[in-house]
Amino acid sequence: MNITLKLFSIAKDLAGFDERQVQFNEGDRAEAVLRHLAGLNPRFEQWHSSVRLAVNLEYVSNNHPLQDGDEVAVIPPVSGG
Amino acid sequence: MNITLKLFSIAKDLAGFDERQVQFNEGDRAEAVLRHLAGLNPRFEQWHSSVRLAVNLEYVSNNHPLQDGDEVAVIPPVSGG
Amino acid sequence: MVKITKSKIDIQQVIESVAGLQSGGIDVFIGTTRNHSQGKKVRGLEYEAYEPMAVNIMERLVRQVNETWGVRASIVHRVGSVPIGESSVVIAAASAHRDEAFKACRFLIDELKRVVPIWKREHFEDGTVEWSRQSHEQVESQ
Amino acid sequence: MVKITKSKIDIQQVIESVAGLQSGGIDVFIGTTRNHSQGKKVRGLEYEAYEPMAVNIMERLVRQVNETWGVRASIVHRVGSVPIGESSVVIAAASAHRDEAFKACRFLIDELKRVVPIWKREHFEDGTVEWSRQSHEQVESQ
Repeated sequence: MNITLKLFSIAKDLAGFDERQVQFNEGDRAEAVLRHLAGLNPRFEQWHSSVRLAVNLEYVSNNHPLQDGDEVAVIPPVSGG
Repeated sequence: MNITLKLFSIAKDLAGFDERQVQFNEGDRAEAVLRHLAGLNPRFEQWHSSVRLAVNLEYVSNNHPLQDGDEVAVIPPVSGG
Repeated sequence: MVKITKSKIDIQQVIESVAGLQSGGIDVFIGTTRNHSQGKKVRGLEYEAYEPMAVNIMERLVRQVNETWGVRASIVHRVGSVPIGESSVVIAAASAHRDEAFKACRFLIDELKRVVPIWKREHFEDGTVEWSRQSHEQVESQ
Repeated sequence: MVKITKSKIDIQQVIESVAGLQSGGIDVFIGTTRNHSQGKKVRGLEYEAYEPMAVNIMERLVRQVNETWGVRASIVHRVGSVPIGESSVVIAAASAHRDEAFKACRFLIDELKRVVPIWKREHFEDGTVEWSRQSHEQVESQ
């Protein structure tokens, strides 16, 4: 499956990019994105508990099933306002 | 005692004036002002319970003792804002 | 800043009077005149104030929110004729933390409506003119 | 009105976007950038947003206060560099009754800080640059 991965804030800094096309396997859940990022930079591990995931602009749980063409965003703790 | 009487809102309309010098007796309390107004227009009676009195820019109770030169204001229910 | 004015209230100016480099949040309350009251259409409004007493009380309220919550606040109330849709009162409260700004702003408008000697007179479209009694109950219960 | 903008926020325009002849009270919250954070002096700030998602959520929040309290609301958030002392966010909530205006405005800023994907990056005077973690605990507790 082809997924568009979007990273923001600290996640973008840790990965070194803000947007990338990534291939995932049929049946992969959203949490596969977190494993993918941990593979890129081990420091992502300490962020797992505070990062939220969004698929196609909506927050999802970590076991949300991914679909081909999804845009998955990694949302570190927000600090707007 | 010479008292400056100031009237506002509905009290001004009922009395027909907004400011007047009035003579009161030594020892008179603030409530004497309400009796004075009821003498001018009996319709003041129905306002006694909702009107507050202020002496020299401060709210006072009805039994506040008046002094020569006081400015006494009759404050109908306020409606600012 | 505490002010009673016959002119249109400059909201930006009231906000700037409390803003500062230390402020994190500013809560602003704007009271606007409505085109209806008691089920009747309102054509125009005017406010009358016992100015020196109103200013004294508003200054005391502003000091009170500063002492209680560390909030810097301003109150500007318009008097005389106020066209429908324009502001009759603007209150601004600035604080490092938004909770205090909201609390102070709410306290100031509630207290203003309860004790500050200002009165509203409504001119209805049917030709009648009435002093508003909106705060009657609150005053009686004091 | 919901908007994310790179320009200075026009507070008056946000207020006017919710005002109407039916409104009695408007509560406005203004978030301003501060010259200190975590005990350190801040030289500058910038905000980054996941714009389409941030706009979606803010529009949903605005609909929610309309359905819950009958309040007409607007949210404008600035992104990019925001000079110290200028507004990063302006929220306006108009209602016939001030209680609802205050409740809605407070709800909107609290929810914005909890769930809207916008991030603040602080440039400190000592040369360090950090993504703010001010909302860390709230997010974890969801």
